[in-house]
Amino acid sequence: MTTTYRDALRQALVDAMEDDDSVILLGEEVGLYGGAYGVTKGLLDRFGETRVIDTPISEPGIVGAAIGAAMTGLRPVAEIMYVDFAGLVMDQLANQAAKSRYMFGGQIGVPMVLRTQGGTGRSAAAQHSQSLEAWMMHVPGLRLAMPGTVSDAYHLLRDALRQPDPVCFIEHKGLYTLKGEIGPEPDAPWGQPAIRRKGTDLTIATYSRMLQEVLKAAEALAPSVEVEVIDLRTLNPLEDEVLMDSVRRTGRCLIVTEAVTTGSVASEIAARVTEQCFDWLEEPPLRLGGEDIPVPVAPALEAASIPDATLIGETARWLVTREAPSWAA
Amino acid sequence: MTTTYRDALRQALVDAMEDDDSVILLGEEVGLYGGAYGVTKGLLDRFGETRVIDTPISEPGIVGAAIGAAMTGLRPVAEIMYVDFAGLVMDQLANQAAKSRYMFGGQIGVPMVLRTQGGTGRSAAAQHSQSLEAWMMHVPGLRLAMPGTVSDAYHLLRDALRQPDPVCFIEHKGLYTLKGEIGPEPDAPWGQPAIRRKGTDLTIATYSRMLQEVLKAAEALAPSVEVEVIDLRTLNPLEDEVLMDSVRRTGRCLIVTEAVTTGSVASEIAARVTEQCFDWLEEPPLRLGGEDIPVPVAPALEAASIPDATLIGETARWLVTREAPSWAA
Amino acid sequence: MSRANDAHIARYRTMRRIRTFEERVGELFLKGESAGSMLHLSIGEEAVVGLTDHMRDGDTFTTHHRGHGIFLARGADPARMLAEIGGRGSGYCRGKGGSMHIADRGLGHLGANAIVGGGIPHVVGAGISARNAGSDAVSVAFFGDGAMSQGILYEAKNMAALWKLPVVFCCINNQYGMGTRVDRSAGHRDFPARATAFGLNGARADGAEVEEVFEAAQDVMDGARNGRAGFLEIDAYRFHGHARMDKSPYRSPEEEEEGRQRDPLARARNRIGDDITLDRIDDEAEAEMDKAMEDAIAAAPPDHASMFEDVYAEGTPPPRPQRERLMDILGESA
Amino acid sequence: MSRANDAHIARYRTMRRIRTFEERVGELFLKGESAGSMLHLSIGEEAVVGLTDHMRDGDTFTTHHRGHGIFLARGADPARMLAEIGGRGSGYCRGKGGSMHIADRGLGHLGANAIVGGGIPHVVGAGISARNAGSDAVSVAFFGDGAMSQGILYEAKNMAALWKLPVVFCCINNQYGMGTRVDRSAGHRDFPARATAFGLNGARADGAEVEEVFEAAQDVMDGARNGRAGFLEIDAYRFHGHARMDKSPYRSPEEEEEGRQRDPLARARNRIGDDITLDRIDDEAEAEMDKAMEDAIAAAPPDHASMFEDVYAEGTPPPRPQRERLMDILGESA
Ligand SMILES: Cc1ncc(C[n+]2csc(CCOP(=O)(O)OP(=O)(O)O)c2C)c(N)n1
Ligand SMILES: Cc1ncc(C[n+]2csc(CCOP(=O)(O)OP(=O)(O)O)c2C)c(N)n1
Ligand SMILES: [Mg+2]
Ligand SMILES: [Mg+2]
Repeated sequence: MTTTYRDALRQALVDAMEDDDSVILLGEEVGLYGGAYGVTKGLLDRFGETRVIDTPISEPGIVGAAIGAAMTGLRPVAEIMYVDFAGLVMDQLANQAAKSRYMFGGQIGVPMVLRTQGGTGRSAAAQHSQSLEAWMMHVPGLRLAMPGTVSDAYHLLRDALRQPDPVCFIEHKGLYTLKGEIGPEPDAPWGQPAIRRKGTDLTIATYSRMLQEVLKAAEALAPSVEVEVIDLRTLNPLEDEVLMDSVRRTGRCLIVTEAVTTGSVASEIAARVTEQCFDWLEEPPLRLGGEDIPVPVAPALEAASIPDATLIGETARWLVTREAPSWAA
Repeated sequence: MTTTYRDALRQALVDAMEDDDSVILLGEEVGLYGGAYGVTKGLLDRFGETRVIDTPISEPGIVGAAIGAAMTGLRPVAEIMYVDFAGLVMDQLANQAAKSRYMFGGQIGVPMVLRTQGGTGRSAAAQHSQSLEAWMMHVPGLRLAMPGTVSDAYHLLRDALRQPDPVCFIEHKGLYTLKGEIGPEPDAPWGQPAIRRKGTDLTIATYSRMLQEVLKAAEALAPSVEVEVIDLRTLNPLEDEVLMDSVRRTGRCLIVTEAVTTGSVASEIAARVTEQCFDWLEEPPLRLGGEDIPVPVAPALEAASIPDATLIGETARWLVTREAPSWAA
Repeated sequence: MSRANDAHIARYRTMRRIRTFEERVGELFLKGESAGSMLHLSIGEEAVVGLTDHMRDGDTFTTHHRGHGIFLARGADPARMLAEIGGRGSGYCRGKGGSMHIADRGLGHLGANAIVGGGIPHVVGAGISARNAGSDAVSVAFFGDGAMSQGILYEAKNMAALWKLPVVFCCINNQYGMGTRVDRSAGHRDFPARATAFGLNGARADGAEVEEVFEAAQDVMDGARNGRAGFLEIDAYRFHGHARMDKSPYRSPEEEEEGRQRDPLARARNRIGDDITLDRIDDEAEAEMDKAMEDAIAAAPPDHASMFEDVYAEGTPPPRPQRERLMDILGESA
Repeated sequence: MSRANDAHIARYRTMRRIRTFEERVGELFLKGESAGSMLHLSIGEEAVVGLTDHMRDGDTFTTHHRGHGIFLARGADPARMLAEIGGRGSGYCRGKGGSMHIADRGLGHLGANAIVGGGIPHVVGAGISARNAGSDAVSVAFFGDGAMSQGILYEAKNMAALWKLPVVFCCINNQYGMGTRVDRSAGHRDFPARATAFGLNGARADGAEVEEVFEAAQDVMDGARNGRAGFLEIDAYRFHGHARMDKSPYRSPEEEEEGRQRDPLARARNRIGDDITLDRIDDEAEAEMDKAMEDAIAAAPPDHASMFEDVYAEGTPPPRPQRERLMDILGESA
């Protein structure tokens, strides 16, 4: 049955909450309002005020409360409305949630999920359009999932809600209306990338909304260039053998992210691919990401500040065929 | 004249404050106490309470106040005692200080310096031993300097205090007692790496305290392996031609950082080196960094969790000669 | 006409201009000419003019995401504002900031902020600047009731009181943070007590009555100018939804109706009573804002190249566009 | 002997054990057997026992970096504590956390914290857990006067009051945050007012008198058990430097002398008056802590391999040691 990314997320929450009484939601507008992007609509009515908790606008407090709840037997899903507010909660996330198990010698786990969303596409300007997953990926102890398909919206969230350790779960504001099916099983086990398209000439690694742009580009390039598309799905854990195998087959790798390129997940993936596939590479693993600028509000500039299917396609072709796009002539 | 990293920093503050009345300091214990690591000792007496401001323990407030002061004509040096508290101030740093000029169309700059220190070496455990520069490097608009020598402690801080844009200036707790000379001129212009040692077999890129370990390793390896040591000094701006030239000469690159390896500055540098030097590379650019774990308190474990001259030397030799160290046999 | 009346009429005019301006912002959105839908109208909150009327040249301020009215009251050009809200190159921020990030250093506006509470501590720094410069400038942070739950507010209030800074914290309590009514976000509804507990001069005024706000603000602003940091809550009602897409299903029509009775503009009009003058003011406001609207809509979007400007100060190298990086890498080894 | 006296003596015993324990921690450092010098002694703050004596099995708590005494009062094993402080494998946290990150889930200790204020909001979550489980457990956050300047405290207090949670915030005001005396960090010195303004039950007690703390805490803890979140300030004095290396040059010997007159242990002893019993208690405490010290010093440092454990839960793959990664890369292409 066709559904949307938004509804798949809601379904995952509902199913988890039905299965496990200890799952609670807390965050700004998750209850009465139904979530800033409508993901939690109806859940307050269904599960009541003790399990769906509208909070004041206190991001550090929300994450801190979720940590304490997780330490004492609940399995909270804390929502931070925009990943852009990560700067308010990184202490609770990185110093508290992620490190508690370790600092306390394994005694105290923090099985919580931090749901949030990021990315561009709504002219929401520099403080509401970021992709900050690189900050989280740099924190040992913190799991990190970024679904790029409807089925993963469901399955990765279910998986996240079974983890014994804190998971940062980042949705994309541009995907909520994406249509698709929820598969009966996840497309890959938790921690493993999924091959979204087979190809022989080039491997493109990506995740979240960029997956959709990459797939568009890949379709447009075929059959002259056959791209293998790898959806990373989770950035921690990230068992990257699927990716490495692919690169060893194709000899070329492009990594596409929406985040500002410098210091991004694309840089991490490029470094790993080079380390592990050096002898197989025809070309350097190449990063295609957001420009190294804050996101401007003007719609045309916003769109131009991140990759799209056209730029991805041009770059992919260039990398494989050495035909430069017109603007590079 | 021989001095220390700590005294060089203090000298830079004194000279800047003498030259420019608008320079003020604010932070926890910067006044009466003289700084948690003694950097600001004596400055309260010298410059008075309006220019050396002891603050409550309010990190977001401190950075926020510095931003407002910078917007209105002062040139504040805000101190955050440990970079580990970055998680409390990333919103002010990344969403406010770094983005103001851009969001406001160039009208409002934020010429402030955030002084802080990081790294291991004092058994200070997981919340007081981190190296989080990768978070800052991922923020457009934010300058980032990390001195690894006594002379740079002075000159980079002076340079930072001349920048029109916010600078995150990260010292290393293990370097405060380092002895050296303050050169009459900076070893390189702001934004450019310095070649700390010439070599032909391998380029090692590093910064901050790891520079000292790398230099030790390089000396020990010579003359059988001649390492070129590049000190990156500033991570934003980072004009990396010096590094790329070096790698093109040596054909090999090792990047050494103290931070957790995944998602680190080492990953960024490795990605860039591969993109720009691919045809010259004999081996993949290799990262050597902190283990992907929180820093444990037990002294032996803490030391084992980050690279030292021995590991750097072994890895460098391995990369150049293909002689594996004993533990890899 | 008495001087008092002149002042009342002047405040009416400012409030009317705000009201009409915000109506135009709504239209800009409906015409598809705004940059996005994150537009937060300050209709119902115009009595803030009772505070801004105490501000002077040289005073500075920061606002939250619902700050159009405050900025207008401090002298903003509505055409440049609308252009910015429309993401045009001629806007206050070259089309980079939009509604939530509008500023004018010249008018003392240090920036609107899309992070709830994000701009609050900046006034502490502005207060240090004023103190160190020996000026009598005050810096005012404007924010909503939602920001009463952000920890940074308390850090800033404590610093301002501790250092006796010329700083005012102005909470425009419109009863809602998005869909959350203030009784669902505040454990206790006495906001001035949350200021006096830190040593500030804490006050509250009825936001339906601009003259009441004016009187309460007098003491708070005077105190601040003399180094006694202050706090003023303006008790108002958010007439419309949170942002342009929000129809406020979480509150009852009855409540809305009641809230809208607390209209500072209508009350000021009634109090002044001089319909001829006020009608003329209304007409002028309409004409002014229509013109601003036309100008904004006619304005061009920003140049593509401007995207890389203003990340860093002029005279320092801009960020390298990605296409140039790709050309370096892929061009070279061709 | 009266029951009241029994309780008084029991509290004396706990305070004495804390005092002696902390003295041993200082010695551990001097012997070079502690993991680092970030050791914060709670000498002078023992009257916190007046609050912990109201806690029960099932109650939970978080502490700041100066929490040894609180943990001991809640039943900690001093040998395992000293082992942890010494970075030994047999410590409470396998030698990973040390003095500032000690915890015991079994005793309800959700963790000491080296981030000022960092552990405070966790009690809100513990309060939600208790409420949802229908238990009568209370969760207590212990922190210093320095944390009164951290915004997160106000966020947590507001939530606790708003949701009527069984939560207590206990500020151990030892007059200093490092070198900053509280009058240099607080704009206004009425901390309970910063709680009542948010709707909490706010109280204050003289930390020189453990029985006074006990009485004040009764009301606060009882209230919390019935869903009225509370706040208690314990007014004490930090006898020693901030951490082991700090000689407190920023305060006068006279002030220190006066502060040390406010010794809860000495005062309790005087009040009880039964020197024979108390001497025996003192001796027992010495013997207990000497033994703990011996055990801790004899304990082995953690295994190297344990470094990679506990980053993630057992049963999930641990982080890959860097040497393995290097072997993969450099081993392969040899
Ligand atoms: C730190 C942060 N949290 C959440 C949001 C999302 N958000 C934007 S406005 C808003 C409500 C703010 O309410 P209030 O402060 O009362 O201002 P109002 O909109 O009523 O003027 C929220 C939750 C945000 N922008 N920043
Ligand atoms: C967020 C944060 N800021 C600063 C520090 C450094 N620091 C550690 S303890 C301390 C003083 C804390 O004072 P207080 O809360 O009164 O506790 P006390 O040490 O007096 O028990 C400071 C500033 C820290 N650990 N965390
Ligand atoms: Mg509001
Ligand atoms: Mg204290």
